[in-house]
Amino acid sequence: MSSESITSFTPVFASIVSLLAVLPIALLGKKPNLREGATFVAAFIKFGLVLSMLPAILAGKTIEYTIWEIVPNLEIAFRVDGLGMLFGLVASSLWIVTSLYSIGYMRGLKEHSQTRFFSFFAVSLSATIGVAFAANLFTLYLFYEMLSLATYPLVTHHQDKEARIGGRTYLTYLLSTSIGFVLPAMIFVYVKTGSSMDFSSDGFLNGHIGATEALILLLLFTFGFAKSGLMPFHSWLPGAMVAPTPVSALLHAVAVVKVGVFCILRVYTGVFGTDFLQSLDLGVVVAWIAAFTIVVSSLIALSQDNLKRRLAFSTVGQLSYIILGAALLSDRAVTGSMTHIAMHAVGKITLFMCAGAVFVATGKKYISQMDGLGKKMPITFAAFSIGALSVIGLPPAGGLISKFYLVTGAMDAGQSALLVIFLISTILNAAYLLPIGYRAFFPKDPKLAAEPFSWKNTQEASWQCITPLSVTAVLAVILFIKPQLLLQLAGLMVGGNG
Amino acid sequence: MSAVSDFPDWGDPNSPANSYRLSQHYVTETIHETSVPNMVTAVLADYRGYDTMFETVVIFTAGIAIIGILRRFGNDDKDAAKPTLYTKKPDLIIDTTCRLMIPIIQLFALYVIAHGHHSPGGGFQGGVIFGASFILLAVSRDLQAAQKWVPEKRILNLAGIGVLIYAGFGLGSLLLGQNFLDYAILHKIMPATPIEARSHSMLGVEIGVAFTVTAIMFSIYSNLASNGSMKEGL
Amino acid sequence: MEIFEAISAKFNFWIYIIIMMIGLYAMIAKNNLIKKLIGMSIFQTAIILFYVSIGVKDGASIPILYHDQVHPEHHDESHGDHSAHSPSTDGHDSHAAEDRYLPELVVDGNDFANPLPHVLMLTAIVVGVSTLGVGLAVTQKVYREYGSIEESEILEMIKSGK
Amino acid sequence: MIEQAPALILLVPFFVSIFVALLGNRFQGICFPLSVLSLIGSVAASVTTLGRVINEGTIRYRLGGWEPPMGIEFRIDALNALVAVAVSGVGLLAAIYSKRAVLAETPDKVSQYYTLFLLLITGLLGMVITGDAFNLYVLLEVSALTSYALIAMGPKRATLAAYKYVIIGTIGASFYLLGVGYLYIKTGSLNMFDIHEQLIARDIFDSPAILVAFIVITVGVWIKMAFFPLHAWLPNSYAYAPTTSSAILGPLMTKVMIYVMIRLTFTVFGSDFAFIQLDWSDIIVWMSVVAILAGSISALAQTDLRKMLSFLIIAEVGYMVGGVWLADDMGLVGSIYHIIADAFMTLCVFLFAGIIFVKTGKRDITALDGLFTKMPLTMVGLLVGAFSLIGIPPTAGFFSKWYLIQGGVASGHWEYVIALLISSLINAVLFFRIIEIAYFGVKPAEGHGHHDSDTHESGPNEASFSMLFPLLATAAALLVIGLYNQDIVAIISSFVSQFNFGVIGI
Amino acid sequence: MIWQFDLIILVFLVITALISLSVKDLLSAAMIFGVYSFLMCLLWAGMAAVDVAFTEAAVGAGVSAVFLIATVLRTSRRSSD
Repeated sequence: MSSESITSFTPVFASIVSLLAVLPIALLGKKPNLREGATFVAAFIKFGLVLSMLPAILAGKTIEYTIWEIVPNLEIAFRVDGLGMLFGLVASSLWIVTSLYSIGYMRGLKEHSQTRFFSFFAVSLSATIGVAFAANLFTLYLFYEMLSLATYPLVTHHQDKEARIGGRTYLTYLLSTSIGFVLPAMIFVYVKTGSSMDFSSDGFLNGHIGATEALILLLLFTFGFAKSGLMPFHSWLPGAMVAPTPVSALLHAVAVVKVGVFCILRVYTGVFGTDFLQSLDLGVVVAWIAAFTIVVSSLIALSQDNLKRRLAFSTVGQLSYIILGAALLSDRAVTGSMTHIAMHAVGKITLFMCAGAVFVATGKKYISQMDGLGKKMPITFAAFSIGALSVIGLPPAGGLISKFYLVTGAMDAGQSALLVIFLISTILNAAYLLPIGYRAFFPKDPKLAAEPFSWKNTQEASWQCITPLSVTAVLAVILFIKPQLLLQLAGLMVGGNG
Repeated sequence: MSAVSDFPDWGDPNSPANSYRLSQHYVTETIHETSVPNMVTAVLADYRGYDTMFETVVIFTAGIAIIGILRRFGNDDKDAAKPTLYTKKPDLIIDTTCRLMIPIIQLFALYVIAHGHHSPGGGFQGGVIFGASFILLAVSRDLQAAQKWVPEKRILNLAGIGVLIYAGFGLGSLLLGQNFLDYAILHKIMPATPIEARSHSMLGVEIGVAFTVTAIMFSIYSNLASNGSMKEGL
Repeated sequence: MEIFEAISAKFNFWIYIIIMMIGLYAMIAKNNLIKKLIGMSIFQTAIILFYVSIGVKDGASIPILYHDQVHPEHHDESHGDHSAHSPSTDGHDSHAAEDRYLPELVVDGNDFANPLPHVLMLTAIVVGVSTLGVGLAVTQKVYREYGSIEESEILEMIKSGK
Repeated sequence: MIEQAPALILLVPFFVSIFVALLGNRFQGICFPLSVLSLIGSVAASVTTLGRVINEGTIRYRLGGWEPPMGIEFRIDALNALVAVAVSGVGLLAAIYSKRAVLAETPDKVSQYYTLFLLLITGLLGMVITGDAFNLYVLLEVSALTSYALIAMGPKRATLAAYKYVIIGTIGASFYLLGVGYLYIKTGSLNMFDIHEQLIARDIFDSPAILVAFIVITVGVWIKMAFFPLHAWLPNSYAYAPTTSSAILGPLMTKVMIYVMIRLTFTVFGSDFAFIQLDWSDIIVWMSVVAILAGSISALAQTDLRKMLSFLIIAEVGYMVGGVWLADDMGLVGSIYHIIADAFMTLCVFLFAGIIFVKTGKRDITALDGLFTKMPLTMVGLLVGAFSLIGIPPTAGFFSKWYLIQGGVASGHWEYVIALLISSLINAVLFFRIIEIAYFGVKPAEGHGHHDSDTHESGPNEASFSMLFPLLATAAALLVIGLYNQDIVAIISSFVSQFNFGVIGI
Repeated sequence: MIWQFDLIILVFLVITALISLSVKDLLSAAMIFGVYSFLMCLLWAGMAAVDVAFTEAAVGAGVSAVFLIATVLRTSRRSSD
């Protein structure tokens, strides 16, 4: 990997631009149009900034900036590399889409406290990008915690009893794991190495700790980043589905959960180093935990009737793919898991936005009520089907690419048994996702089936809702056709030790 | 009960600390450095003058604290606990005796304060005795009678002024460019050599202590005896 | 006889411990608030007794000097021993040896009791009486609020929800 | 005047306290501005001193011009200077807060209140900067007497609590005095540094009297700081005192006692004696583990806001005692840093509790009903304080935990690390309970409520500026202390590095 | 100092301390506490600590006892123990 690095303020600015946007958003609270204008401006600036760094990253460079040495030897520092870039691109681009969507959703439902909503939304994005561009474990942790707290008001937006319980579960899981597991693990690493905990492409723990300690640390980190939804610390995710759908869409399909897996990926590659883990044969342990999660969550998803909850469990399962890929430690598996971050993000956000659009337009939450809705909301359900295909890993959607890499990666790693898992889970995925779209268009009830389709009868949600989900659906297809950019970025990370 | 009961065999208490240079110095050098024959007074008011200043402050604090805790302004006497042994009958013998005794006590108190350099005593002891004379007055007559002499406002002023006198000596030396409470420098504004200045300052300081102690002792008594109302004593 | 000697040599200290234990016991175990304060005073005087006992020297006088207590024959060594500890000389020339008050007077350290513990204990007594005063004031206020100075009764009242 | 700055640290509030006592009855209005001005002066003096200490090393200030050990001296090194800044700073903020609260709670005793308040600060600052063991006792009593009074000025329940505090506080102080007596009998000196030199010169570390002195002093100081089995006096005292009093006592009293413990353990007895010869660190760390857990769990059981916070103080005391006795550099650094951080974060939450009490008249946490809409700025202040107590970056509390845990890991005291983490989690539960109530209201509406508008009845109803300002300033201070922790730690480590523990972390 | 006297006073000290803590009448307790202080003062005078003795005579035997009595009269004279 190229050691060349550029010092630039851009990553910092990319992170804090949305934080700065909070001020105008809060001040313009009385004028919704201007307020959301501010959100958009911030979103586009952010995306532009992230994009502006892309060429340099693709050229094999890294961009660094150190803000502050806060504890001896330990700074708050930013560094953009392939993996960070990939995640940053996904998050910032989807923010634009989601902003549009949330405007439609929030106005459609006339939600209260919209100013607060948009403010914390922006803060969350800051934290997400901060995680993506963090240069060391400490900075990562800082933004990780910030994200947990900033999303709490979003999750509990309704301020009713259900939200209270969901929010309580949410924080209990996230805070207790991060304070209880990650913090001591991090301090242990710090004490053992005495170093700055900068991520490096081949890890920095090698040689500092023994096998037992490494195992304990690995488990602490893996479970500590509970945002990744690995069982048994997954139950916050369905609980958090009480949030308004844009929140679920962006944060729980994209930002929050992806931050969790991103952190785990970072720790595996940047802290332990794949070679070190391989030499200790530790990946297998995590791989099997992930495999277990995949199967179990898929089974649970199958039994859910609430659409958002089903999607939530699906997310739990899909996230474990990513962890599994990382735990397999073969180059292709890691590449697969990195690309899967993007593929799944695009696919799942489509699904969530569809669920939200259905709720806005019809007020329906349960799958059993959606029979025949496809005729009323054709665009929504078309998008939904594409998203489903992507998540399952069928053409013509992007999910296939990443799953392909994961499967071949598993073979590289010699874990043929896991192939069975992939097979089973794919079937299960199909089983819980495909029927929804199918029955929406081809309802069982003959009366509904007999209804003729006509554009005039459609009852789509507002354009602010429909546009974003169409965009992401199209994006899912594009990613299938042209995944090169993602693969290139992922390759940058893996190439170093390949 | 507590840690003290678990004292290990208490080893060697008989080796006194008296041989250390610290106490030797106090004993042998006091006269040279301060010209005060009573070593206790010298150590109290000069070597460890800072301690003593805060000792005065402790008294002062106690006075203010008791006012803060107990004092009731206004007329809400309803829940005041009546003294259980309360008689109003004046007694000729007691009255006369006290009338005779009080001036003598006060005179003695002044002597104790002023002569603290040469004999046992000093501001604190003198102050207590002086305060006791007022207490005696309050006990033998009633609180009102004593209050005529030293009403509450005046008590507080006296106490504050006492502390200020002490601290003023310290501040004086600080303003003259030396460390806080370094009396020797006061010779610049006193008709004395530096060493005598120490002695004189000590006297001044003792007077300050006496003011405070007198005032506060009586203040504590009158608050305690009247349950904070300052109206009727015992 | 040896044991007796040992005890009599230290009995001050033994008795101070006894008194201290009495005081401590009263502070913790007594039920009456005023009794507790009496215990507190006893406890403090015990400590004062301990300090004063430190300062005792066999055959030493009270630590007050009279001008006839001069021992010119000791002048040299005594003077030489201690001049090093005279007050800091930086900044005050006035403290130089020739300016000493009554330079011909030399005091033998063993003739006088140690004044330092006495000074400390003056302070401690003052602190003791202040604490007693404050304690009594608080007691009166407790009585004003609860109408009792028995701890158990007051706790009863609090429990019964007043 | 720079030469005199060390003395001015406490002389300014001291003089002003007397003026307040003299003039306050007649001109009630001047109490507040005088107090604030004097504390500003004190802060300035202590900051100046800190600057000098950093540049020049230890400052020795001889009172009365006498050479120690004859006279009393201030001996200010990095540790005291830092603690003095924290104490005077906390005092200043609490004083500003007092303006309205005093008028609300003890309206007829304003001048007494301010006098006692300033004397308390004087006593605490004196304890911090003095270099004389007996002088420390005197100042301990000054601060103790004032705090008895400040507590007893409160309503009904406070008086009994104050009485208990009088008794237990006196036992603690007397134990300390006794220990000093033992030291004096063996060394003949009262100056802390001189005692240490004498201990070495006479080589009497083996003497049982020194051992007893150590035990007695430590137990005395533990009583004063409410270390767990000896904490009985604290919760009721702080919970029922006037809010202004608990706002100043809660943050400072225990912290200063911890400073005293560190000072005595390291400067007087020396780390060799305390850690190598006695080798009790395991036991004491376990005790602190128990203290942390007991404090946190008791806090969970409380519904009274200030009582809950009082139990948290007990847990925090456990942190610091444990941190010191980890016998590790980072542990000690963490403890000292935590003294400062905890002073401010306790102040923050107690100010919050005070504001709530003054505004609503309720002590219960139900008083917080829907507070986010009613008093948003106050809640911001609380959030920072709460995050700090939980240990969320970048607040000060996170970094103190960071150092403490680092010390625990490095010295292999895993039980301590685990206790810290559990306590953080309990703090999280506690404060999110508060935040939930403030955010959702006591009884949240069933189902999807609150559509169409911001349905909370009344608009913002903030506390007055003089209450809000200190709260927000404290919150800001917490962030600053957190962000600049490295500079603070650098100062601390210049103190810590004198003691050679096995591990050098910095 | 004559240690026999010393011993006698010390023994009396212990006795008065015990009595003042055990009598049920608080007024008597206060008075006996005064006696205790006075004995203490004697003891210190014997130990050449005149200043301390003087102070104790004024404070312990005098003012403290008066304070105690004042409080006893203002509250309750009976004690349960």
